Amino acid sequence: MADPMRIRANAVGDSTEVKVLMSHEMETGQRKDAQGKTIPAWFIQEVSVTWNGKTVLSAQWGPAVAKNPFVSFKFKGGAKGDKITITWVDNRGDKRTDEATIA
Amino acid sequence: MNRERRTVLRAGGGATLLSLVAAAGWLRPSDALAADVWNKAAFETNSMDATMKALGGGTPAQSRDIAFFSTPDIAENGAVVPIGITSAIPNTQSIAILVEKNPNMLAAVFDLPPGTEPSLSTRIKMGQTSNVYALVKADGKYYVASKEIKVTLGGCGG
Amino acid sequence: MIKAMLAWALVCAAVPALLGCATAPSDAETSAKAAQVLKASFKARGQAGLDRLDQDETQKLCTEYATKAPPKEVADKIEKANLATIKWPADGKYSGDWKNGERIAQEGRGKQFSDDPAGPVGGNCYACHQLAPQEVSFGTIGPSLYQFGKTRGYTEETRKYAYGKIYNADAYSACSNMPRFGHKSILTEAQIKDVVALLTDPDSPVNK
Amino acid sequence: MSRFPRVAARIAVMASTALVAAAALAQTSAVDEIAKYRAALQDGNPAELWEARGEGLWKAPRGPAKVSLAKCDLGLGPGVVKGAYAQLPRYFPDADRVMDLEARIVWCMVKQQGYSEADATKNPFGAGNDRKSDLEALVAYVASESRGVKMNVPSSHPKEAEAYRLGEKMFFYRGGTHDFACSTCHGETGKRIRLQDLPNLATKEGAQKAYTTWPAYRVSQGEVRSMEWRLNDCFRQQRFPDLEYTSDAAIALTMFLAVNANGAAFDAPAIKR
Repeated sequence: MADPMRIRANAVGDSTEVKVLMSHEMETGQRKDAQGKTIPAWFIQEVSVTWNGKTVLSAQWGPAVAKNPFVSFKFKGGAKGDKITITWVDNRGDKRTDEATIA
Repeated sequence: MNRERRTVLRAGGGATLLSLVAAAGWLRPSDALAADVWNKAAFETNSMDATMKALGGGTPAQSRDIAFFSTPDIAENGAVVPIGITSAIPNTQSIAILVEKNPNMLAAVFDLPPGTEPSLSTRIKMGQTSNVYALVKADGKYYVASKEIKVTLGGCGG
Repeated sequence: MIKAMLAWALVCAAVPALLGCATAPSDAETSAKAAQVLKASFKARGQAGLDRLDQDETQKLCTEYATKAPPKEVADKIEKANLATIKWPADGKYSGDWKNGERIAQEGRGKQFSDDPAGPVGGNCYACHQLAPQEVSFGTIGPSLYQFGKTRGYTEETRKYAYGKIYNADAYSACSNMPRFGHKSILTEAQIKDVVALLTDPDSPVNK
Repeated sequence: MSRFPRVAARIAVMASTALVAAAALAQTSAVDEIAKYRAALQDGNPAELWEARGEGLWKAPRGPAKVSLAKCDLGLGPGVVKGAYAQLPRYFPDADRVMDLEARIVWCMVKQQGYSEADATKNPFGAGNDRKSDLEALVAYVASESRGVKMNVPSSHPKEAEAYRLGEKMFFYRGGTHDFACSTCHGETGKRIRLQDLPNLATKEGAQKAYTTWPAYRVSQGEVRSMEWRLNDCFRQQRFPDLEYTSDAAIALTMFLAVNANGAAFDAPAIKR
């Protein structure tokens, strides 16, 4: 199973800044292993960020997003103690959801 | 529900992965939800025209209201290239990143619901020196800005 | 570990007791032990055998004088010995194809334990030198070689010097940082000629 | 014409307009842009993922003895992780040996968790998802607990002093097919390989800058790399054979660098090319 995400959510004025790191290979499907066999593509396809159940960001990714992906963005609202929930799903159907509290 | 799911990108947000998972609480990851929503066609193109077609838009207009930030002119390693994009276009609904010379142009699409700032940063891979496009959808129309990023060799080279 | 400690004991036993091995070891003793510990700390892998840790005379002297310039007589000795190793091209031609030379100058692989022994071997010149001005990613351990031929003249003498220098840099400058590409069989004669062309051909981007 | 290399073709086209001044200008801006690239990476360091996993591994009961590393003494007392990395390598009387962090973790895994030496060291350097290295994660965690702490590596014990002296000698040892020593690249100030700045590790300033930023997440590899890896890979590029994990030479060289770095605030795991 994939390692947990590292999520930082900080209240800045009337907004919340979210920074997330995800543990994922993001394999392109274009590389070959030592034996010359193509390493199959394996990458996160969808990401969703919610704040108190409301979606604040959703994304679709291809394999050109860098390994161990990083995203930083801001949304209006959010108070210290509110919950941020982030979910990703990859092309194998593996999924991971993690939560953080706005600081 | 199904129709809404498939048009998530074209609609520029609205239905989302998590709300769908929540609505259909019985769904499990093995149900391959992602494959159903993910815009496969858009991620398999290798020209701007084809990508725009797959995204459901026309030729984007060049815009000076889209800016790159924290994005270097030269990347020391193509495996990780930081990209920051800000849109000053009113009602920005989504921001996409495209790399002209990657095997497939589209790297990522971010849908921004109202209330989310039209500004974000992430990291992409680049196979070689190339133009990178920031494609913005606002009020249903597409706009674009581009920047060349050189990919160099650092270190001992072996 | 055990091997290293044994070596230490031998080194100590070999010097007079009044020098006091029990207290501070001499510089030479420390050097000898460092070499022993080093050899006990590696394992052979791929094409890199443990013999790569065995120093030849030049490596030994240049290690000894690593932090201070070697005295003139030592430097002369090193240069003379290395000059004698240079095998000049039998056909008398020092220069080849600059385009191929550019590829060799860019190629960083070769001779590492991770490299395919049948794979490409390069000179990796750009790691340390500026050459063609179009390549902005170049190192500065060695001097800039931009306009090498243009400033030195497109003469036979310039080409011969470049060939010899690439073949065995220690023949011209004792304890140079530059590998002895010919002497150590890193590059072939043909490859060295191609790099000479990159430096000395009037058509090479290095001389534009 | 069919053999005309691509690189050469590109250069031939571009060559006509090149001038010395233009080349110099391009170089300055390239260096500035690389600095921008590095700065942009600082914002989110995936090493955090390793630190978190390492903390979990440190605290979890593991090995045949099913105990955690909570009693592992890294030099500041059993279980003290905070600040420990800033005082390593050091002499450990129980092992009668100077140890770096990796050697000490392995020692604890063997003596306390009951692993065999071979099991404890079988995967020192990770390679992707299928071969994650527990040791690199543990190192990332322990090192992160010294962030901001001043480097204060001891050299008062005779074996510590000896390790430093041997490490210094090894630093200047020339060998291999290319006559390289560590000092070939890291013995002069202000030099570069390609666009990569080379710290002069024989000086206090250079050693401080370099040592306090390892371990690091290497974007070229997508992995967190430890000082043991750094040394192993330097020797690979020196065309030497394979430096053995936690060997006496690895520890002596680490001692040389760490003591030279004393006085600087530790700031790793970092993120690097």
